[in-house]
Amino acid sequence: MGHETYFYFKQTGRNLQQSWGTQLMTLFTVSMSILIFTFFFLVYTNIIKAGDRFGDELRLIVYLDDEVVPEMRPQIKKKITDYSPVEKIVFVSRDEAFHRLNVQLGQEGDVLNDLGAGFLPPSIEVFPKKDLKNLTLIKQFSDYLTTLPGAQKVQFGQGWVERFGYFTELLRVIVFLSGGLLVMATAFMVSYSIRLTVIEKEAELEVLRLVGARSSYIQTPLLIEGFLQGLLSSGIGLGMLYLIFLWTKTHLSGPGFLHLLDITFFPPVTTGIIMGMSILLCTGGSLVSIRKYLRI
Amino acid sequence: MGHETYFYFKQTGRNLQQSWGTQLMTLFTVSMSILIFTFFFLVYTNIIKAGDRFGDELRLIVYLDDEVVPEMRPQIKKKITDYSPVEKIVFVSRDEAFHRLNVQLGQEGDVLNDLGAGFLPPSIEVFPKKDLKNLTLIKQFSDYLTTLPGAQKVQFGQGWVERFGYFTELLRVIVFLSGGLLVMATAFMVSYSIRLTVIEKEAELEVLRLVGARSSYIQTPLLIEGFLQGLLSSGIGLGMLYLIFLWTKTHLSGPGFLHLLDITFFPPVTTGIIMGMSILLCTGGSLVSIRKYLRI
Amino acid sequence: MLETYPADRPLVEIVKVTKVYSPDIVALQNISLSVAKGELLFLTGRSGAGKTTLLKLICCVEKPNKGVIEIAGKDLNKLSSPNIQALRRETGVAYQDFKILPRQTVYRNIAIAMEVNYTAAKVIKKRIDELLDVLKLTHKRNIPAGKLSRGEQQRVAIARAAATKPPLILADEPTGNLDPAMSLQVMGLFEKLNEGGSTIIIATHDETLYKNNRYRKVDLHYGQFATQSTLPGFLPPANGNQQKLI
Amino acid sequence: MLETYPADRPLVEIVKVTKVYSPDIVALQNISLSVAKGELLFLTGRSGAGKTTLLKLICCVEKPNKGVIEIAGKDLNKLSSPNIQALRRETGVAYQDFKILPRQTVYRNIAIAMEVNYTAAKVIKKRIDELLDVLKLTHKRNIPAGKLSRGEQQRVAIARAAATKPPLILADEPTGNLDPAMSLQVMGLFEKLNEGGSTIIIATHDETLYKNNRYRKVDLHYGQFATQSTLPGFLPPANGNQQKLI
Ligand SMILES: Nc1ncnc2c1ncn2[C@@H]1O[C@H](COP(=O)(O)OP(=O)(O)OP(=O)(O)O)[C@@H](O)[C@H]1O
Ligand SMILES: Nc1ncnc2c1ncn2[C@@H]1O[C@H](COP(=O)(O)OP(=O)(O)OP(=O)(O)O)[C@@H](O)[C@H]1O
Ligand SMILES: [Mg+2]
Ligand SMILES: [Mg+2]
Repeated sequence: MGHETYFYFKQTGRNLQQSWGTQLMTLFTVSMSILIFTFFFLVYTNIIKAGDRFGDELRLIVYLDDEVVPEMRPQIKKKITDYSPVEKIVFVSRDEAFHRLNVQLGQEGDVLNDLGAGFLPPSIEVFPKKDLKNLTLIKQFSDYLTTLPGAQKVQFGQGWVERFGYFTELLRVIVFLSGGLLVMATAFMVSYSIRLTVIEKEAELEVLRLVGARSSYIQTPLLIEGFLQGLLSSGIGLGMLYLIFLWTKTHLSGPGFLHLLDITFFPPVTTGIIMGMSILLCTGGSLVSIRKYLRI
Repeated sequence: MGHETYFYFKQTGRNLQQSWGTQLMTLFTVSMSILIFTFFFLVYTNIIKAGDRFGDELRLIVYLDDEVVPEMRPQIKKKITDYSPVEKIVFVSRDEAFHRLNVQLGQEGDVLNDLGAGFLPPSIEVFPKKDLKNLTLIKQFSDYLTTLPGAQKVQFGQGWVERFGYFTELLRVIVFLSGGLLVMATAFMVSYSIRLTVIEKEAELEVLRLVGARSSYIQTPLLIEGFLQGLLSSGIGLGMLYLIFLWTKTHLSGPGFLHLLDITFFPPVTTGIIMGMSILLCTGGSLVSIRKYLRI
Repeated sequence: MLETYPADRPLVEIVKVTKVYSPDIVALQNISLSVAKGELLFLTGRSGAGKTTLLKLICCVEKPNKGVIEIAGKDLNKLSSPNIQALRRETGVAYQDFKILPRQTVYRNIAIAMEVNYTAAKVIKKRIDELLDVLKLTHKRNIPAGKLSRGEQQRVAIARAAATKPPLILADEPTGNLDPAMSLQVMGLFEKLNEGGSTIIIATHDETLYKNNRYRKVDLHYGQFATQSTLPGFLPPANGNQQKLI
Repeated sequence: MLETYPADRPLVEIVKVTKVYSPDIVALQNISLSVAKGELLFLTGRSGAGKTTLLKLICCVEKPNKGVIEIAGKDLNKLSSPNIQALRRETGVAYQDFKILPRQTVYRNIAIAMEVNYTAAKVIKKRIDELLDVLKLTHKRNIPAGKLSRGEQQRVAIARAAATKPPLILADEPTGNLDPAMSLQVMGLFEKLNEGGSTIIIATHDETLYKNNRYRKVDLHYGQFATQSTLPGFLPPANGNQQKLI
């Protein structure tokens, strides 16, 4: 069968040589599609991750009449975890509270300097488990916490939770809409370029059919071609995405806002899956499009 | 010439009827391209506008030793505007300052209630002109304001300015990158679909050339076709964009964050320009692609 | 412009024409030929001799590398695009590879040659029905030309060339796929058109077409004339004036 | 499977075949014909009689609506795809519309018929050079087939059909674009292949091909046989065994 293999590779080489214009075009199209697709996938996963991180910062603050003496702490902890398991419980003294307000106000916090610590109440900060995201559940938990001994008032950054929710919602809508449009656009692009390639090959496939070429004789070179195309174009697409990723990271990793997002690239497994999918796409696409020449 | 007009429209009708599959495909492609393009344009203009609005909130706060008596105000105003023309100057008393901090702290502001007004200093708020966006210019202005009589300290929300800058920068990068990718994708899509249409028409154009059809006989039906296609597809694309816009607006116009963005649609002029451009694109594209059949 | 050209001057004048296809295929070499108005001329020669090339030069589909071709006194090299298009509208060409539209009906394939003249639909219909009758294609009138047999397609190509009764007709191997009886029929059509004033050049291998008749025959041999312009006993038809469709 | 089929049985057996093209074009009506192994048969008939349709049925490009076609004793209706492909590799067909690849060289157009058998490059080269010599195309060997004259293209189509010296050859109007001398050359090629054992069916209008020789001729007339199977003085060639290329 070495003989046949020789013919398959000869035919593949001939195809690549004859229609290198179309081949290059298809290569470019598919790699761009993959770039576009993975770009949005990357943006989306990073937004989700950023959402999780913001979620981490959800906490309920129980303002107290007086500082909790260290001996009481285990008892209070138990009372809280009896209702719902939590991530973490932090006891905040008056001094710490003042310090924090100062930081929160930023530069404008200077105005507090005259006042001195001690005017803010002590508090317990409760960080709920991740699954406690629903607003009504949080409210119920908050109501429970009011029943703690010495509790004056319970607060959670309701405004911020909502604000962040809206913000991610908006981003999600933008990413989804543009992602959806792009998936359609790339699907069109790829199917157009496959159609153009098939139109170019049509005459040859017809002749091969008429001179009685075996199905494998027709398919194998196309499979090899599709494999190469999928491999190359996903490589190029992902490579370009990585360059864009690096550029974005270096240009936006200044101080301030960006440590919140801390964007990351796909793990190797995802990269592998993407490459595999595009190889499947290329080989499958070309096979499906020529199936009518394999009939009879 | 009524006779010729009859032939042109007959030919156009025949084209539409014969190749309605391809026509529909091209229509869909072009309207999707226009949808994609205008979608990003809309997102971009709204981000720019949101940026402007945030920019509006830039102000320099001059903290004073004592309240400014009303008689002094014109003199201070003059001193400020001598250096740089400003948008607005607001004098803030101790009471107002306390009230504002309370609002700024939100629910957590409860803790201030025990303190009572009067511990915050009075201030003058200076809203600079829009063109004063550069950080160093703002700093120079701030230094100048320190020299005002009774000025204790000048502040501007430096942290927030930076934070917002980074945020819009990130969004801008995302929008630009995806916009760029999309423009490429749509350009490919449109050129592919025009190529497919021309391949379908090739034989007929060749025969028309051989039987000596006048250039106008070949071009006019294509121009009419292109005009209809451009008109329809931009109409459909913009229509779909408007539906998405309405959906986004109603689904995200809850309380909280979104009033900051307050998204708006294109003004009628822009809509007109977009339609004109796509008509030009469709007619121009098909004429360019068949120019070789008009030679000799 | 062709039909008003005086009948006593050559309609097609080819002077020392050479045609070389890139890179170095000499299809015609220093050819000269003149065809009188109203003449019917046979062009013969072995396969690859250059018959098709010569016809393509006459209808401006190819350009000569050297030499001059004049149609009705006009140098083709110097004609503007609109004039070339006008010339083509007055020249009916039946191509050797037919150049028909496989997806379009037989009717539309023939009509296209008349529509470019903005001919009225009624006139088109009358003429096409006439031609379909002569060429025995009436039952194929509304069938896509791609679904015809090769011989039927060839007749469609001939019908398109003859549709406008043009002053100049070029037929390239018009009977290659036709049986002898149908070939006679086609030859009869050409003779009738010739009597109506059309100048006709037929490139053919079919001896039965050119044997035993009074028409001139020129023989191409590897891009040159084997029998160089032996002026024949050519008689222009009695009514030397042309008929044009519109 | 064709070359091992016994020489004393009909290689092609057509029994009461009807072919109707949609919607209602009856191309063949209740046709029966048997072609002996090693025979050379002429198929004639007017344009549109159904010659091409019959050949297409034999090489499985079209399916009959009614009736049975057996090649080497195998019913075509019951063959699997791989078997049809195998049958086509043993059948050389010169199509009336050539079916050549215009962008590919003459060499590659002919080679394609042998490459599908995984024939070694050296063998391919030797055979092609032989055929190009016989068909006077040696100087066109590396030129894209689309740049040839129609007659040269027709010879390429014939060369491809003959390339593998297949046991069954179908030639559809093989000399329609060839001059008489070249037609004789082509006919000589077919006769040589026939002597080598190939069964050959030639559909043609060209009287010079079938006049004055010993081969059987069947005449199609509107989808039916005009001269129904008048069994001829057919002699199978002396050496009845087939030669296959590989
Ligand atoms: N694909 C098709 N669809 C519909 N009708 C067809 C098709 N192919 C052939 N026909 C019709 O079937 C009849 C027989 O056609 P066929 O091609 O077999 O004739 P033929 O004998 O080869 O003629 P020719 O000598 O002109 O090649 C004709 O009337 C033709 O129009
Ligand atoms: N487009 C082309 N490019 C290169 N060579 C060409 C082209 N067209 C024709 N030739 C060559 O020019 C020569 C003359 O071709 P032409 O088609 O004029 O021959 P012909 O007399 O019409 O032959 P036939 O009887 O086979 O149709 C041939 O050798 C042919 O191969
Ligand atoms: Mg020719
Ligand atoms: Mg036929």
